[in-house]
Amino acid sequence: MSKTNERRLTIARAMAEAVQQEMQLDPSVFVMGEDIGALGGVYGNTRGLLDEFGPQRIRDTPISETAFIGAAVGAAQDGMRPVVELMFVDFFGVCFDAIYNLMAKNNYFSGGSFKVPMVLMTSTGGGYSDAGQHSQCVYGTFAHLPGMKVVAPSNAYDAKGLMTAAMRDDSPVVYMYHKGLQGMGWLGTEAGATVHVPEESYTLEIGKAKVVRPGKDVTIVSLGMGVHNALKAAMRLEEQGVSAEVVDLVSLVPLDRDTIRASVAKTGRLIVVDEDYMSYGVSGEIIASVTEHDISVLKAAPKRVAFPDVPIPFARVMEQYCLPNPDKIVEAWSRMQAA
Amino acid sequence: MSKTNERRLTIARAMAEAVQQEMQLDPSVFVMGEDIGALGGVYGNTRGLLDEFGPQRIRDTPISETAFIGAAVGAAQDGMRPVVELMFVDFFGVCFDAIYNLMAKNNYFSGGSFKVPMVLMTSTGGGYSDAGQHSQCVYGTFAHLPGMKVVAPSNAYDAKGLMTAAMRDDSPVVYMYHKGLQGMGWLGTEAGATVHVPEESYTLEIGKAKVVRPGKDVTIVSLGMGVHNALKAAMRLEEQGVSAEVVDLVSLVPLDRDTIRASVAKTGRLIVVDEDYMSYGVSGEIIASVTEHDISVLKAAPKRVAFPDVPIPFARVMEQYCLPNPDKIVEAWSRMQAA
Amino acid sequence: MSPTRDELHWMYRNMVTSRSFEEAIAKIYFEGKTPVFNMANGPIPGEMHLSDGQEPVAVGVCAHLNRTDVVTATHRPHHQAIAKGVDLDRMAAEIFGKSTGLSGGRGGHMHIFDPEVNFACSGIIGQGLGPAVGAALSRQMQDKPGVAVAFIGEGAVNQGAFHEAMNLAAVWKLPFICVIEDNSWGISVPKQSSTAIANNAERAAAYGIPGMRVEGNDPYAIYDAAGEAIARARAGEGPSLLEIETYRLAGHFMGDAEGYRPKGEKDALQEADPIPRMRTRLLTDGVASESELAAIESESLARVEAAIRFARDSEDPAPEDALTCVFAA
Amino acid sequence: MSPTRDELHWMYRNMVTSRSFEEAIAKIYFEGKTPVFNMANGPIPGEMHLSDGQEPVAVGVCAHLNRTDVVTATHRPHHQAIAKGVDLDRMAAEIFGKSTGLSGGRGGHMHIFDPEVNFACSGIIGQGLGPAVGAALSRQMQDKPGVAVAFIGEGAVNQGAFHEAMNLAAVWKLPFICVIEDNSWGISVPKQSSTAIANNAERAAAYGIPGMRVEGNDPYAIYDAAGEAIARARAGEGPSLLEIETYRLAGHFMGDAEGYRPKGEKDALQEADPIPRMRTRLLTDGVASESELAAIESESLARVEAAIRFARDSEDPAPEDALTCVFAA
Ligand SMILES: Cc1ncc(C[n+]2csc(CCOP(=O)(O)OP(=O)(O)O)c2C)c(N)n1
Ligand SMILES: Cc1ncc(C[n+]2csc(CCOP(=O)(O)OP(=O)(O)O)c2C)c(N)n1
Ligand SMILES: [Mg+2]
Ligand SMILES: [Mg+2]
Repeated sequence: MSKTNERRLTIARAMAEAVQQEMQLDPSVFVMGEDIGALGGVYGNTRGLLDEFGPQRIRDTPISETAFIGAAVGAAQDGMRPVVELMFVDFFGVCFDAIYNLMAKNNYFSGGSFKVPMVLMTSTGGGYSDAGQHSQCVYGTFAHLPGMKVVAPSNAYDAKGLMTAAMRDDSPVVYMYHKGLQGMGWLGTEAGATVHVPEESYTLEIGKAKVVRPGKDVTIVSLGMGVHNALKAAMRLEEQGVSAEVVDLVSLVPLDRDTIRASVAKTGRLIVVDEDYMSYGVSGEIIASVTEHDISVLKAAPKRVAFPDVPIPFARVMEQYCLPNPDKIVEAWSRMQAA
Repeated sequence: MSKTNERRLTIARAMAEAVQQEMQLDPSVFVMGEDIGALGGVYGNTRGLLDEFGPQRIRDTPISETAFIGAAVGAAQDGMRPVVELMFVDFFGVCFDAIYNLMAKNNYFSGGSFKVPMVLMTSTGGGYSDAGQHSQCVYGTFAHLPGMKVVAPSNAYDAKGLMTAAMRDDSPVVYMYHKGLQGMGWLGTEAGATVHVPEESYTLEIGKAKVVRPGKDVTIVSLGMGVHNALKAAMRLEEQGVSAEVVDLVSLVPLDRDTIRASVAKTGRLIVVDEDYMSYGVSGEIIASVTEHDISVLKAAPKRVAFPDVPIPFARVMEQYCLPNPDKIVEAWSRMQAA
Repeated sequence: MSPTRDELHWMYRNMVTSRSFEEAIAKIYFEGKTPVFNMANGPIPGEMHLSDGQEPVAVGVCAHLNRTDVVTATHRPHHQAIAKGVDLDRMAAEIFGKSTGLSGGRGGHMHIFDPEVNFACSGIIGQGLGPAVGAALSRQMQDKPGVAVAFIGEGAVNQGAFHEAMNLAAVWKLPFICVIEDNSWGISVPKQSSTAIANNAERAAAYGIPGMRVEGNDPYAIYDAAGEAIARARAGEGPSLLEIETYRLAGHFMGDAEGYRPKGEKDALQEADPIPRMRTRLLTDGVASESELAAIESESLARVEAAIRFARDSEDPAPEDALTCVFAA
Repeated sequence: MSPTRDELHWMYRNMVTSRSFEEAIAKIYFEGKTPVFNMANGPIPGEMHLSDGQEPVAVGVCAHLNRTDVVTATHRPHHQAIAKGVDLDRMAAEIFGKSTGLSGGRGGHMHIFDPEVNFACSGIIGQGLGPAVGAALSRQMQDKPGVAVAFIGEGAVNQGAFHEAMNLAAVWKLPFICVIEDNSWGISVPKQSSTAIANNAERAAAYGIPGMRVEGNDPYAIYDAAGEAIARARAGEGPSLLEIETYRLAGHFMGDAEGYRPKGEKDALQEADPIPRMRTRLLTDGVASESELAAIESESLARVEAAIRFARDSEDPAPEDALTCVFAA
């Protein structure tokens, strides 16, 4: 299936390439985090950068997230453009003040006189039995608190464009990459995430959702790994003669409500797929965004396929039972028909 | 208006009384936090306890939230029943790992063999110009993450019953009290929060919402301070001949979806009032909980009156512009009619 | 290193300006809050943390700083802001929540941000440390001049951020100084019941850096100690830790009944007020004449009055401007 | 304080059991993960952090503990769990994610919880400290016997939680011991580039408590130092800090290519393997005979094999049981 001139990269490589190209262009960009130097990032997204840029600009840190994320805020306010890594998003609790009370708010607190141009990149997601402190998405947690842009790529093309856009953005951007899409040797990777990536630098507009599959009977909205589940479900639904449109949110903040609403206005039905916990998160927000706008377009009650409100269990059978998957999406469609 | 035999207490006093009575009964209950001893709590909810129980059981802590909330987890696992205070909920970022990765999850991680019977009490809310790091609610943040019960009283009667229930619960409970309802001398207090409180100990069931005003044309769902705004709006709507039912959630986790759905099934219309940030929070969840269940009952698109997605500004005119209030609720009703 | 005559005049001037400013704020703070005190009312609503008595720390340290140096401050930032040269008019306006305020009224008194003099705050205990370390890193990486100073209270030293920031600054040998204002209270909790050792300067050894404690709330001694630490940082020799004994003459915040204070403490503190003490010493040492001091005092007062007038006369922000400045323009 | 003959046998037995257990786990871990290594596959999916080489710390410390004492461990907990007496069958079953596991498969290898011996874990760096301090507080308040030990890595010392927990334990004089396993690596980051001082035991002075560093990964020396610290805690004299030099013979987690290690380090470490070293010394000192040691070794192996068999033979949990145990029953 691969075409000539195709340059298929994993998300990990696409991220590293974006950072590499931006660091070549802009001396104020640098990277900080745990194991991002010699190791190249646990999830491979800084591989090769230490060799090219050296330990001044590719800085391994102590296990001191409060200090080094706080330091990124201070450096960003002083003219630098730090890219800082929180190894697993699950660790946000040890350093969240630096994130949501400083990084997110200093632009506002200063009336815009201090800018905080930094990227916080962090890995999300489970599916490989890493249990309840290493498998979460907590998309909703980050998207709920104002002042941070929040993006989550589903494939390498978007990953590169979003990373470049994030580094060039004068506002803080949280960049959430899903481990199961990353293309690490030691972790299975969803094949659909590894796609053609142009060599030259480019940006993707932050705040725009993408219709990644057109359809007319139901809109399936998701992000990150969920997009691939949605696409697989859409193929299965197609076999049943159902035409599903799939919307990849790409960005949670700003949230592209127009694209979602336009899609549901067309299809009349909505399923939201989210690997984050179900309640008080992304799935609720998407449904509310549609229904508060116009309920007349809906032909059926919207449905959600999300992680139940339980910590993420270790045992594979339990974790897989909880995770969204194409079956559950198809089943949500069936429940919709039954209602 | 006050009747004989009425015992009107502020929420602060009701909370302190609940703790006092439980401490008399149960030697494993103790209180830890900043300024909860000699000062009696910045928000008055431990006033008088130091005198009665002494500094062993009423412990002022260093400004080390990670350590002392983590310590509460360890003490709870070792047979104690700590009540621990996070002075302002806005400070959760310095200690959230102890909260959502330990307190919330150790019951699960241990398959139930370790119980974590503790109460985390914390003040929420703004309206008095304390700016963006001292005025937040972040209800959605706490309610989103599994493993914690989350309650928020709107009046002193509920405050006492919820506190006693929380201390007796074998699961961790987050108890979020709103500063504007607290009845502190130096902060204005919503009059409706100060109500009759029986002297004897009693519990309120955690996980039950209350219909605090019956109506038939629209359901207004809220919690904490928002309930009073909703009640005021309901009176105004009544003048317009509109009968509004007001649901006080009381508990965010577990969320009493049945009561909400039953009310909306009756009224056909839903307005959610929330002082927390609008997106990815409580307001979205309530709307989704209703609409995913059954959209046929809805006569109009649901509406929300919530804090916009901006940090909380200091200047009074700006903060008041952002806060929910009865006018905005009445206006939401009007928009509903216009649609 | 001893302060020059000009420096001493500058220090005294800034102490007096800070005190006058806070006296003015304190008076206005109660406007509209009587007969029933309610923090939400009046021209200056919300919490108000005054620094009366702590001025020596600010001037002793900032005497060695220039505009390009970075300071991060706390919930109690006025004295530091004034000593760092934050625009007084716009700071006053910010405290009043006016459109002409440093942040257009979005921040208020716990969020004083002035990019002209590289001054920022956080109202969360210990959370100014990370940004100060980051600014120091930025200077080191860019080989740009400037040091970064984080002011914190002695209560903040027990916050994890302190430890992480000190270690990071030491490992990377950054031009960073942590200045602890030890007023012996964290709200109502005394230092001895919250801190395992009496002298936080000893904690410097945990990071292999110099630590020094300065007793007596004495601007001269503070000037000396800070001068050494800042010179070290400027010379690329890395961070230092200073703990400075000081006094909080007022309550933790306005409205604080201070019932937790031992009897007599307040009176003793008033006696030890560092401003009259410095005044006396300036005269005794022949460094300033009575008329010079009187001039400094009246100029400072005039400066404060002008700032307050500017704030009072400024417009409220447009309410809907609350929705702007969430992201960079 | 020197270990008795019985204690030495117990220590050796637990070191061997731990090593045998992890060797078994390591082998099984690769089942189903070939030809293409994918962490998600096989009978033991997910991350796996082995403690090979670090056994002396666990046995040297736990030799002084009994069931009622509290231990909190980390992402690398097996050796400590074994030395603390955690049920080996149910721990193995937990690591396999079986219904008979300590937590019915909900926790996995980073979340070993056994209430019978007061053993708990957190996979978040430094976050076992707070709960251990809290358990110590609970014992002090209830006047119940028992001390609490938190094991952490040297990398964790730079986490804010360390500082807060040490200060709190010291201020309240709790029966608490922090044991640092200094294997000189935090994943790929060496101690000297993350920690401002060479010897973390010196950080004890920041809390006014005793600190001691033990070199050489030597179970005898560890036994001595831990004995002193734990006796102090039992006597109500407050907390201590121990830093123990140890070695991580394997990668940070299974699958780690260890490209960050300096050339030759791995070989040198294998030479310094503490188990054969202790074996030799036991023989040389005449504390155990060859046949006694052989018996300990075969019994340990048998014990491990039985545990692995128990785990293998156990049932998977019911998938829908994932939804239970969120709240207390
Ligand atoms: C993380 C955090 N915890 C608690 C508070 C509430 N608080 C505000 S000021 C203060 C006391 C601070 O004491 P110290 O650091 O000594 O400064 P001081 O007020 O004495 O200047 C506390 C506990 C806070 N703002 N942030
Ligand atoms: C707060 C936090 N940050 C980062 C991690 C990721 N992480 C897991 S183990 C580890 C290294 C820990 O080093 P050390 O404390 O020395 O323990 P060791 O692995 O050497 O036993 C890191 C960074 C984590 N689990 N928690
Ligand atoms: Mg203080
Ligand atoms: Mg280590």
